[in-house]
Amino acid sequence: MDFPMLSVLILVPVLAALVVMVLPADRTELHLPVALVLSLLPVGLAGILFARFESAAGFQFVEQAALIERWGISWHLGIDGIALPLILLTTILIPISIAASTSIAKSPQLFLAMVLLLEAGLIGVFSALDLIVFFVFFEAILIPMYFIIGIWGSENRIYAAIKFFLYTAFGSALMLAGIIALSVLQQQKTGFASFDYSDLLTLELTPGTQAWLFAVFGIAFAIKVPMFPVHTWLPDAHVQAPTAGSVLLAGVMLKLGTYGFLRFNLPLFPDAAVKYAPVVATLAVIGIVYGAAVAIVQTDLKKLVAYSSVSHLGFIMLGIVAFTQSGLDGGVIQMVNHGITTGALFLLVGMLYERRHTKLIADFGGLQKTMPVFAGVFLFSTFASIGLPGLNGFVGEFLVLVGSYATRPAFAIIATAGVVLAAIYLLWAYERVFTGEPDKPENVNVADLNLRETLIFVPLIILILTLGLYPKVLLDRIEPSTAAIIDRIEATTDFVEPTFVIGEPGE
Amino acid sequence: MDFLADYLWLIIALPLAGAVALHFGGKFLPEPLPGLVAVGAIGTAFLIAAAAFVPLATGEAEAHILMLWDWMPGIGAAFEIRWDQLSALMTLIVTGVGTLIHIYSIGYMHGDPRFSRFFTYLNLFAASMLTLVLANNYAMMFVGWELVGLCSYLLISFWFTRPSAAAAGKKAFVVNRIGDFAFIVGLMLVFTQFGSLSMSETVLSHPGEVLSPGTATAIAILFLIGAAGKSAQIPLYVWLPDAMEGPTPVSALIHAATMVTAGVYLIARNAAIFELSPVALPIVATVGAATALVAALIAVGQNDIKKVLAYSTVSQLGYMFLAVGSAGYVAGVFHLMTHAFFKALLFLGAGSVIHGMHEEQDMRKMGGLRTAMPITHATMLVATLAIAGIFPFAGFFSKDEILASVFANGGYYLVLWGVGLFTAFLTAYYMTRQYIMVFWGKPRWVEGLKPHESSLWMTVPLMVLAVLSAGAGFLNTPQLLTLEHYLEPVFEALHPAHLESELPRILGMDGLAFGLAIVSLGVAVIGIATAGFVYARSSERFRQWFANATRRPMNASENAFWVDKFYGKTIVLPGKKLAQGLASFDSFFVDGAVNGVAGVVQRIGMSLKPLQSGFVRSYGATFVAGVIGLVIFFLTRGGL
Amino acid sequence: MTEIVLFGIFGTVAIAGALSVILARNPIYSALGLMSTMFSLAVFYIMHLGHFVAAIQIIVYTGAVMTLFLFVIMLIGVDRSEDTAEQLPNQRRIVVGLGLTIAITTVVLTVGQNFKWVTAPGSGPANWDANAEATNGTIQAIGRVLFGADGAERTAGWALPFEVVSLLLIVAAVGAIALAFFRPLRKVEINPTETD
Amino acid sequence: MAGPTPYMALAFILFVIGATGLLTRRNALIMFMSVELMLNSVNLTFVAAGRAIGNFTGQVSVFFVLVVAAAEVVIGLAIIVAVFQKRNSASVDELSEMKG
Repeated sequence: MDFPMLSVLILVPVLAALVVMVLPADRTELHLPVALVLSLLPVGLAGILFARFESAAGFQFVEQAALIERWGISWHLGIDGIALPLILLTTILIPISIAASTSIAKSPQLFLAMVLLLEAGLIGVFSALDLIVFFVFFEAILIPMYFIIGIWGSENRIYAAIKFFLYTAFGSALMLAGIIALSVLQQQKTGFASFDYSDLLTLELTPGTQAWLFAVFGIAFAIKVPMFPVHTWLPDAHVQAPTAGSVLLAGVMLKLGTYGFLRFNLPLFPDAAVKYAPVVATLAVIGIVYGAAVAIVQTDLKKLVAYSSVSHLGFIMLGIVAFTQSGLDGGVIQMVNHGITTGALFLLVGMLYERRHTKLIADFGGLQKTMPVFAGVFLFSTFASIGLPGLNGFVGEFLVLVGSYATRPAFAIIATAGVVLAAIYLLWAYERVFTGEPDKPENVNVADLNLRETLIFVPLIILILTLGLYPKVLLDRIEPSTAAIIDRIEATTDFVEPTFVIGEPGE
Repeated sequence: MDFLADYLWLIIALPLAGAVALHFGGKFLPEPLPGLVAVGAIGTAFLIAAAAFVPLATGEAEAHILMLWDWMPGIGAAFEIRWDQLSALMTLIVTGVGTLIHIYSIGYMHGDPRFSRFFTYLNLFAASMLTLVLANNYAMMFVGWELVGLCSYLLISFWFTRPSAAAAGKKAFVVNRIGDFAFIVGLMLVFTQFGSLSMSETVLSHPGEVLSPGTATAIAILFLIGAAGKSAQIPLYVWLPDAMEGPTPVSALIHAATMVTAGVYLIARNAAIFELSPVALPIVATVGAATALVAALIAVGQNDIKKVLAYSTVSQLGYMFLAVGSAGYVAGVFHLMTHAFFKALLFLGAGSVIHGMHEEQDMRKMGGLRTAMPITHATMLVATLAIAGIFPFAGFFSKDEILASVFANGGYYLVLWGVGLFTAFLTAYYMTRQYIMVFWGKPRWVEGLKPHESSLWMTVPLMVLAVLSAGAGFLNTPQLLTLEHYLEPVFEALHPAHLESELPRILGMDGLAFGLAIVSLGVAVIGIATAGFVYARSSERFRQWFANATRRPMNASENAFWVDKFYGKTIVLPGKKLAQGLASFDSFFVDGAVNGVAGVVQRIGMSLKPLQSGFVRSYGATFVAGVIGLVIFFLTRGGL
Repeated sequence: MTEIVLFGIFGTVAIAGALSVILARNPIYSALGLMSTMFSLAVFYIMHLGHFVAAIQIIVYTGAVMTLFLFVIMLIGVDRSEDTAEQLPNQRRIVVGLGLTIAITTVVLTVGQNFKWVTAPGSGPANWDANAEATNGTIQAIGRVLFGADGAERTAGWALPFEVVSLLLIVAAVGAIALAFFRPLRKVEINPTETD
Repeated sequence: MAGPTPYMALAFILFVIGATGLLTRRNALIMFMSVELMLNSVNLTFVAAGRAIGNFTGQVSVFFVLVVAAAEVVIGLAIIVAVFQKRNSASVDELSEMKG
């Protein structure tokens, strides 16, 4: 691949942000449409990536250029079947969240530029194959997100923004230490320093080293995911963030953690991964049940969706540490699914907030009568989130459950309880918000979805159905890469993936 | 008719297309066009199914599988249709009864502002139920399984402005989810054992070579819990009575004829696995018998016309469980079919009554309706006799066959047989009670009410169903055994070793079978007679005495033995408390720990604050001190 | 012998000047004390054959810099003598403590530890007089070292640092002008609540 | 009198005197003078050491110190004047807004 697709994909949003910034400040009617149109360019580019992507293991669209040769840092980009879906998800969610940001009153130019910069950072993270480049993007993302929450958030935004920033910065500081340690080990072994992912894969680390490196990387990513018990920044950040912020935070940024686990923790430290997988799985399962249980009693819709994220992300983590084909596949596809469905839910809550200026469940009631289309879309997203088969949420959850049952039956069974709880908290919330008679006067005249808002949901609904009924479009591309990870674990440890031959007794 | 084999997907696709079309275009159509569209969709599906059924029934065609598309190849999940005798029969029931109920709904939902939306949901439900029935893959079956739950949710809370309807819909879905939880775990177990989720590679291809009795028991129990959720068995039956909040056609279609029988279908489909386990079938039978008895006892005390039918449905479903639990699969499926006819008829009749009584559901405010609503009365009478098990109506044959299958197993099953027999008595009793309370006696209507017979949209389906309820029993008379032979390819391989009975499995018209039939008929007659005496023929004084004597049990029955309250106190409330506790744990401890760390850091910072006095000279002094310290340190370390 | 006498005289003057810098109440006396110290140092530079450096010391330090100081003293007011009472608690005690530490350390290091210069070949106290012959503090010699011309002892050259430092001077000049000419555009409000 | 030791000792004494002045006086001008004194003492060590080593590097260093000192004085005095115009005082103790 001669044309540097990925670099261009990173650059386009940055240029778009610049274009948006140089627009005349008083022509406010221009800002959003321009940003929206420009944000569609990456969608097209990602579409080309998707079309040209070959279902095979290994990295594609690779480009490499030395940055600091002495330290072995290079601009090394490339994607595999794990990164591709996430890049697609990012590029799709950005225009959607831009289109949903019409109510931003405070310097909308800056806001849009921040969103576009965030996109560049996210694509960079998912395509970086050099650990320093990865780290730089990983950190760079915090800045636009910090401002998005801190400037355009609601009342308690500063607290939330700082909490968000400190939490993640704490994790990434640990990770930086780990990255440097890896490079030092690399230098000790081969004589030349390198931060290159493919070089570091060849390191044969001792179990002890693996253990603590796994821990520092793991903590950084666990905070990002967020896993129990380091999840408390998430509800605050979500409640305070503006709609676009919540969508991107839940939709893509949380996936940095799970992606990091898949990309680094499993292949780089297979030994420790196998050894500490039960710990991770335990936390994941606690997260599933705990997040769901706490979500039940939330009084704030956004907080409810935020805790549901904790629960759903638990599924992803459980799938990842199952070390089975379907577990990993399910984890990856669940990342995409969660991004779409939770994104949709946050969009809906945001639109509700724009209309009523409250997110408290108790303030609503009977909205299905006044806004039937809205209620329909909400119910649809709710069921996608609950994991109704035929919609996308189920595919990921089911793959994860089946995959993790093979290696960790008890965990899988407990996790299945999350499926029941999800129905309780989401349907209960739906019941309280939408059903009954609209008895509060302010709920009687709430406008239904307008054309713009309806159009926002069209792509999401199409994706939910497509991924629910024909997930093969993604699964085919994901599988070789996840298989490679399992092969690597099997090759370096004594872990053996259970295989199921039809007609033979399992286990 | 072989060309139809490749077009079986139309059976699912047509109602689905109807649902999609009505969803987007329905609001532009005037009444009753959306209803007609929906009827057309499901009616055509029925015709296709019937056409494809004929070669199967005549033996010209074999069961076959139609692969649609791969879903999750990694775990063997795919969309594939299985067209065999069992699924074909189920398809016919679903589309046939479904079509009738669709037609009925055009009349029943007349004037509702969300008329087209109702048919959208009905069509969607039909598509989902057919997905469930036709699936040759557990994953696809689960799609249908959940989608019918979704439709049930949507239709129960169709009148969402009523808080009770919305709550009932949610309750139904959540309770079902508890069953699904077990079902999913069962699927995981199936996959890890077989390496596939396709039925033709798992349950239908010598599962005995793969499964140990222990695993088979585990899978069977998990499936049983799943089935208990969907088919409203103990302990998960509580959602079904509440589900009566939905429009009556919904109760007829979903909560009587089709969806709730999915559990029976599931067990019949997976009979091969159940038989591998030494205990699974007896457990199924026990659950069924217990449910049948308890629900029948509750039905006796109900005063809401639909609630009686709801508990009666639960009871009859228990009967079906009892049947499949006794390895009487054909009897179970047979009863499933006849029940679909007469219970749908009962519900539709009840709907007609409610309609005629202007949304009155309390039987205590009815009475004497037989003249005002002659067609409804006649058809309801047929259905009542059918469910009570009076010869020659359909219920007699199917119920008799169930009791015979149970009896045939001997041993412990004899107890269950007794329970079944007693339940038959109760069924006859409470159905007669209902019939009398609604149609006979003096009118107890609210002032000014003028009951009227329903429109043809509603009465025609009633009459069709009445014919079916009356005659369907002859499909499987003990002598001809048409259904038995038809279903033979599905169940022939099954012969549970541990249910060795001294009696022949299929009872011919020998003396014993005849005797059993007489006994069950007699019990039904006694039940009818008792109810007739108590509610119609007895003197006022006797009725007073009877009411006093049975006040306490009737009160318990009317309140459904306070099971809902019990669940509320033992499960829902503690669950909510636990969630509340976890939420405060989250904000006080987990988040508190984080904020605590931040607080400690802040306090350290505050305590160091005086150092930052703002006086340059203090800083200078500190700086010099630092330099001196460092110099001394390096000098001493350097060992000058 | 001459060196000892000169050292005695000008060393005393230098210390006396230094003490008057920090002890005088009137800044004018401080400035004069500093000037005398600088002058004494210039004498030492000449003794060490740093003629050019000595000249610069007189011209730049004693001349320009100290004139600047005097200007400012006049600008601010000569008669404004500061209150010598110490306001910072413990500041004097700390300074005395630090001084004692330095003194003790020095004594310990020099006397107690048998102090000796670390010397490179061809340098050090032993070659003190020989080096006096070798070095020649002319402008030419310094220029050779500074700019790395041929024939100098070291060809490394300090040209680039020299230019960089000249840049520093320009910046300083610009900064001084900026500070002197531009009034702050708006008064910076200091919010007392934010300092807690 | 051979060797740089006496000069070093003198420079040391001057340095300590300068440091003491810096830490004890509140008048910004005096503090600046103290800094100049310290810089001068360092210059003396450079020159003396340069002679002991036998090259001009020490003297060259003096140049750089001198230039930096000059720059510092220019800016510092400008600041003092600016502050004085605002506060009518040259005491550094009054400039304690950066207090924590």
